[in-house]
Amino acid sequence: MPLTNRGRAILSRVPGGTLQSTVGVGCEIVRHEELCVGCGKCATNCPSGASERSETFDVYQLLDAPAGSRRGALGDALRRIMKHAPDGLVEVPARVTVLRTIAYDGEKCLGCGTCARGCPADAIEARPPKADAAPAAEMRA
Amino acid sequence: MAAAPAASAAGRETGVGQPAVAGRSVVAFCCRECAYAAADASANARTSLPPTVRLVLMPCTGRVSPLHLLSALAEGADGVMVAGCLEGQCHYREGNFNAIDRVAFVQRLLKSVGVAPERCRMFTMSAGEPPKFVAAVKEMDRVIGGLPPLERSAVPAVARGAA
Amino acid sequence: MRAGVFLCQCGGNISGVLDLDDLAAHVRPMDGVTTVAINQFMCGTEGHQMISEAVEDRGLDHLIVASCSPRFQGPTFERIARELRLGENAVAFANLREGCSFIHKDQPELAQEKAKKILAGAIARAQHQSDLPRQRTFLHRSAVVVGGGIAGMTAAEELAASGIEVHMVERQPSIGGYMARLSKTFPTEDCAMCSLAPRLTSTALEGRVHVHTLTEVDEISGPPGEFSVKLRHRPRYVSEACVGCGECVPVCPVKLPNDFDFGVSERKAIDRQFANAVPSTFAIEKKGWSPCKSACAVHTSAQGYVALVAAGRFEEAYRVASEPNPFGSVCGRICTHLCETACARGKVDDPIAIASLKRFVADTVGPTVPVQPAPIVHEERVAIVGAGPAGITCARDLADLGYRVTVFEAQQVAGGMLRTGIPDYRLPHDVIQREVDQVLAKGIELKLGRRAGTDFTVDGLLEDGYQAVYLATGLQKSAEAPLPGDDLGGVTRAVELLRELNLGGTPIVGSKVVVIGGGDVALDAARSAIRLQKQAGKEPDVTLVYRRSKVEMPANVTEVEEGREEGLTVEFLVQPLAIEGKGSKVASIKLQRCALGEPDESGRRQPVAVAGSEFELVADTIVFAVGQALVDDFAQGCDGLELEAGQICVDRDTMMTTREGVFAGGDAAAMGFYTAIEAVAAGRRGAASIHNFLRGQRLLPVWDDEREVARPTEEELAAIAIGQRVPMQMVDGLQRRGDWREVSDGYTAEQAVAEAERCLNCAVCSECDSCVRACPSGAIDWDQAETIEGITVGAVIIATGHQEFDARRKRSLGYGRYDNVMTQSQLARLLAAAGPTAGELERPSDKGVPKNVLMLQCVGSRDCQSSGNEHCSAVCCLFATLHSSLIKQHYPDTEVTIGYTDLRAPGKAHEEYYKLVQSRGVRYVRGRVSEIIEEPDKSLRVRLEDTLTGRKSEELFDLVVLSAGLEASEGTKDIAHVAGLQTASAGFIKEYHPKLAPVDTQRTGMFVAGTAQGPKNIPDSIAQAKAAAARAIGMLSTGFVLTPAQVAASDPDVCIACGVCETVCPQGAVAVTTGADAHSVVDPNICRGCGICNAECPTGAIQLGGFSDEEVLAEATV
Amino acid sequence: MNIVSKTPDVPRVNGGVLLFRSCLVSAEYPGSEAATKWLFDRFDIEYTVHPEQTCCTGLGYYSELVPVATSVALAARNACVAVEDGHPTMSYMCSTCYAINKKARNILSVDSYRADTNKVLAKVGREYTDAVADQIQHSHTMEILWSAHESIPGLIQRRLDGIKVATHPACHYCKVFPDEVMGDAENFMIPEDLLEDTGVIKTGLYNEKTTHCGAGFRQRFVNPGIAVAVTREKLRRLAQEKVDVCVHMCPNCAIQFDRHHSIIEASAQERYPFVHLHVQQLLALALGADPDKDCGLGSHSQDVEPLLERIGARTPAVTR
Repeated sequence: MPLTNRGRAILSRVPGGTLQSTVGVGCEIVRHEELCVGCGKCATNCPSGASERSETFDVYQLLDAPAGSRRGALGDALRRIMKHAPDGLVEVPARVTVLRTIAYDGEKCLGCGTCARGCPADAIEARPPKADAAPAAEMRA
Repeated sequence: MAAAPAASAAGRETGVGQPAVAGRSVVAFCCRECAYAAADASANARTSLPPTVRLVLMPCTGRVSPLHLLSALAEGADGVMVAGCLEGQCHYREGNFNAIDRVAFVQRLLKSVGVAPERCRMFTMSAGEPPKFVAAVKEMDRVIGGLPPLERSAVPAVARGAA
Repeated sequence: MRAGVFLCQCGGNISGVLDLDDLAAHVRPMDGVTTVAINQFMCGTEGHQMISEAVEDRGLDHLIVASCSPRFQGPTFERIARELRLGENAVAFANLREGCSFIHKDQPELAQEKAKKILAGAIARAQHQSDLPRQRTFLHRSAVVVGGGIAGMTAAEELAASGIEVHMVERQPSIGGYMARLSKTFPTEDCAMCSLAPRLTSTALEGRVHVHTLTEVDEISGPPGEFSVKLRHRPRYVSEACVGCGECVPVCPVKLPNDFDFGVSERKAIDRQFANAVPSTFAIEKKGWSPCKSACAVHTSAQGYVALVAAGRFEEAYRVASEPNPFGSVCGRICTHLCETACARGKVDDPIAIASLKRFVADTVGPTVPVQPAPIVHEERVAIVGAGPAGITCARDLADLGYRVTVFEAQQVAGGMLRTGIPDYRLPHDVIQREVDQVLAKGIELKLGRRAGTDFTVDGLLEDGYQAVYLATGLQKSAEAPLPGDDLGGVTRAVELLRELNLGGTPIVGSKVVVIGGGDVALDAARSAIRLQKQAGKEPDVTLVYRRSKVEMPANVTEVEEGREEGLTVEFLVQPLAIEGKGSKVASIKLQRCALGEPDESGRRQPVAVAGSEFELVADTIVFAVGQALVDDFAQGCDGLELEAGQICVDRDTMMTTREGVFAGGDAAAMGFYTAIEAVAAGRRGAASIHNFLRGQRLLPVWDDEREVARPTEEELAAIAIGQRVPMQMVDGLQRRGDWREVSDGYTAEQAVAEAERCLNCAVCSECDSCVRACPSGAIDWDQAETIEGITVGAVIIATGHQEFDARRKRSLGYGRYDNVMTQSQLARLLAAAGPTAGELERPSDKGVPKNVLMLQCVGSRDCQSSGNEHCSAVCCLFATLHSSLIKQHYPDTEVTIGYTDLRAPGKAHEEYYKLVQSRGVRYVRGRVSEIIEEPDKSLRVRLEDTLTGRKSEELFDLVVLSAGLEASEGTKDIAHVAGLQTASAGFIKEYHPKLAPVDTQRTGMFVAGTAQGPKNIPDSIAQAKAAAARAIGMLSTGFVLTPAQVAASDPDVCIACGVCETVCPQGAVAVTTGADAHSVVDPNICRGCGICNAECPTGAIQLGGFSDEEVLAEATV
Repeated sequence: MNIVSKTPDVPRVNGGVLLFRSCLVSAEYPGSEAATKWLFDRFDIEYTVHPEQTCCTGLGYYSELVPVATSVALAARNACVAVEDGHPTMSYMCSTCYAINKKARNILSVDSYRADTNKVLAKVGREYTDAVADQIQHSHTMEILWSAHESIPGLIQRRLDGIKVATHPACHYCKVFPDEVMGDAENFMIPEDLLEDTGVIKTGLYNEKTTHCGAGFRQRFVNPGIAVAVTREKLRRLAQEKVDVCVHMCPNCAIQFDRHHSIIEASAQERYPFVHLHVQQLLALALGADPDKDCGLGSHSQDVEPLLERIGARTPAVTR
């Protein structure tokens, strides 16, 4: 399934970005965590609760963030003093709002694309549904 | 890679006025209402302190962000310290609560990348408790003194400020 | 950057440890450093001079000051920078003294290294410092003081003294607040009013203080210095003309508990809270119309005359009752009394017998009222066709308006259906005649036996010079209900039967009568048939047949019961099929049972026949009473008059028929129910319309504009003891069926008063007009309405005060259940010389002087249970001590005991006063009481434990006074919500800083004073009021307000409108706009510059002035 | 003017109830348990009586014979039993069981104490886990009955019109956890509200309503004089209110009143013309239960026959 123009534009800014695709009735949501700035708008806008602010933070999101961004600056600083690659997720205290990973649950996702449209950092891509992939019966299951 | 400091620093007690281990530097983000006031009060009493700690004035510890803490470490500080008001006494009501959570978060970040979390510590004191400020500075000096200097890789300096 | 580095020796404090020349050499080559200078005292005049010259000569744009802590001399150098036009944020500090030389004296070399780092940090910071714009708001030299108590008045006076316009907003009818309700004040025992009265008068006289009473603040918006405040003025219903003479109070019949006296006394609906109230005008509490008034077709002030009856003032009650309705005695007997159905008392037990009370008043007072002919004012002549309730009422009103009126009546007697349709036992004919005569006595000409359409025509009248005609003919014949066999002998119609009976005839009825129908007419026909049978010596045997059920029956339910008592049998859900005859006479009637189906469009459920339920009743007389119909022969002589479905077509607003100048009303042109009271209402509307028509303008309203209906709340209804209506004597059922005398002879005076006292005074003011008539200066003005006023002020001072803890929440102490348990505030009113008992201490149960008084402290205060407050209310110990001292001096042999937890007397001379009162014999017991028990003789059994001696005792007291603590008043909670201020425990407004800013609030320009901020005594409240005023004066005196430099600001292009800043800001200073280019906006007047938002912002769009990320990172990472 | 407040409605409990057997109920007033079961059946509330549920140690603990650790361990074990059996809603017939189990719940919320308790439970192969802590629900039988009170009007067989009823509020229910009381802790009304539909006259708040029954666990045995004096004071207050039945929600109070009623009348030479019943017994009677078989009135010391005659409880009830 060829990438959309928008998908191609996003991928161009992400040298080693990984693609996580999900099967949903609507379009296929692809999240580029490294571009996420942590503002949480996708979580608040999501009608089905598929995206939610989690209680943990994946430190890689700092290291892989684009150079100019705020998380990029954090990543650079961390990269200079780190002894080894981050081991696992970090527990986030209550009052730290922005440095949280968005937990995305493919099962709950309706594929409506609201998160993609609302994402200020263009970190979420909503690919049109794969017409041939799922026969109608299965679609309605 | 053994992240923990080689020699436990417990053995060395830095007495008053004893020359500290040279070469260590700590950046202390102090809130203007309580910590900096306590610092001024202890200085006016001519209490001598190890020179490792350098104060940066902040309106409130609520202003300190993880970017400041990590950038300070990345640019030469062996340790960072946040000193604010006692809980419930914050002049801006809840700035210190934010600082406590952010320092805890930075500690966990450091731990996950093998850096000793004690390099980043939060202290709370009232403007009327200079001894608490003195103790905090001595504690940081003792702990950071016990740790080896923080090695930094040669990646270019951190991008100054936001894009 | 062209920066100057200025190193200060600080008289050796710095230069004694650090080598300044070495530092100077170190920084001179740094990028952006233009000049370096050293001085012994940079903060002194010499230093100031050096800086100015350097800025002048070298064109510097930044100063880097290496001296003492910025918290110490920082402001000095910032002011210098401002004077030298370098703007805001042009100075960077290197703290070489407290930051280096003072604390590293013993390590000069290391100190030198550190000093270089500190200097480098300051220089790096300076590179990133940019000017900070400060918005300038021009100040309105005015303020609003919310709350008119001692604190509010003090603050207002201070503000006015310095030339500031003040708007004082007070929710009560008068200013004075809680202090006006106290007797004496501690510790000096001087009377509260004596110190308050001068302040009241000076506030009233002070030209700059505009007092708005009965007013509340609805909204406060805009920046400090330019607050726009919306005031809601509630109507006082008394105009400025009121001179405060008080003539209105004694005549007002409505009594209710006086909340100014905390319920220990009663007040009237019109009242002034205390003698020297400001303003001195009285105020009426009016909640709109009572349910009875709004339900009545002519909107009689029913609550008005009921209240007057309760006060025993029957003449005035008659005036109120008869003003809208000339047929008081008639309606008192036969009205459908919708007022009683709507009566709120109905939810508690029985509704008030409003109709019977009207009957009592009209019967006793009516006949005694002399009636003179009304003066003729207009030359037009009006003709009225029909002397029924509508026609007579219309005639009366037109006569009062000064018209010459002539009434034409077809029958030989006036009264219409009242006279011919209703039998004597229910409505005696002499009663009707009396009330008609009283109307005719106004000079109205009545022509009997003149039927329109035959003896004269409407056109004829208009030609004879009558300018207007009012058709009030009513429905004079029975409606047709065809039924097989209805032409047999013995079948009659109710209207005609009753007419014959009421015009003196004795219609013949058989020995077995069946009446068909469910209205009042059917019932009257049936009960009259019983009397006719009895009169003819026959055993009464009458059956009423109605096709629906009792609930749908239009007839008055009590009359169905009265009929049954007289032997009437009533069959519900039965409808006639056919009448069987023997020869030409009726023999029996075939009937059928039915059930109720779905409601038709009129909402009434349609009867549906039940198959096979036919049955037969032997009968020799059948009476049809299924409705009335129009006798329309008057229509021939009036061309252009349109009729439709048996009614005259009438325009709803002008009551005019399709023929110019011809009006109509009553049953013939019904607008609502076909009842007597609706006919009277139609008569009034007719008169008003004719007046407007003849005068050519709208002088009188045809329809009243209804006020909002005032109903007691569920809680108030639940608190009323359940009783029942005062019964009215009825002649015994079997005995009364034999004669035509009236079934009951109404209330006696005592019964009427007793029944009237059950009224709940729903609307408080009952619009009974007594005050309007009593007021010498005509100041009562019912047309006042609620108004909204917008004002713009520079500052807001909140002094909305406190309220007493509701002691009912401490159930086991019995307040609100036992008679002799009261609170200190109630005791204050009893001891007050100007109070309800003029200072005499009366025990509520028997008004005697109590021999043994107990006062309990900390009721609702210092209480960790959820039913109390945790805080100490500060004033109760002294309040109780004061009152016990007053009691001991006034009644030496009364024992006073105070049960306390800790006797707190912290103020000046308070401890001495406590010792003095102890010497006066007041017994202090350290112990709290868990339960109070009321003995049958209303004395109070209390188990006391003296925790100091451990002795327990059980004692009887005549009176227990609870020292209930202080909570924020409703006004305080409301203004906190309206002004967006945070509140602390028990609703008190949270001061900005408990120690450093006790009278500021978290919003700039808003200050708080007095008990609105927390429990305190009068001197502290006054001190806070003066402080708040000083703060406001300080702010307003500069003429303009600069927003602070150190506030956050957001860059719309970088901001992604995620709203994180809005959620984390503790001050609520940030808001995210909506729409396509949404971004966050910071209100510089509310932002306090803590920087939490800057730290959380995911893109760094929001930066704190003076501490932006660039500046901080520069200084921290050097 | 007495404050006669009404208890607010609560969501109905339909099942998962473990009827927590009480020592005093089983020993002294088995009828109270029988009536409770009879009512649960009528209200279709699914419940069970679990053989492994053991003593709540209340009597011992409040008489300072049983250390708190023991009580907490047993409470934890009972909780495990209930949750494992799928009946996590405990229905305590005795207020002492109610209070001590809630106290144990609070103690077990502290990790260190829970760890010590779990060490003990490990010996019998049980563990008080977070899951147990979340599911276990401590309710008094009054609360369970009140949750199903809508179905009472439809089941009434014998009207109790004109019978004045007063509540003796159980201290361990109302005073140990006042904020968790269903209704007003200082004026507990569930017993009278449950009986309201049967036509009784409610008494509401009366003098010394919150005074305790005098039992005080060991006071009854250590200072019998004082205990009985307090009971007499309470009997006088109830007599002043002219009640016909004083209803109880705890066997301990029932014992103190029912057993000592006639003794106090004799010693004080005063008449207190009313009887003491458990709320469940009176409610069951109104719904047509048999006085002996379903309510076990035989085990009462007071003569309840006049009351039974008055409400026609001796004639067999018309079955529904």
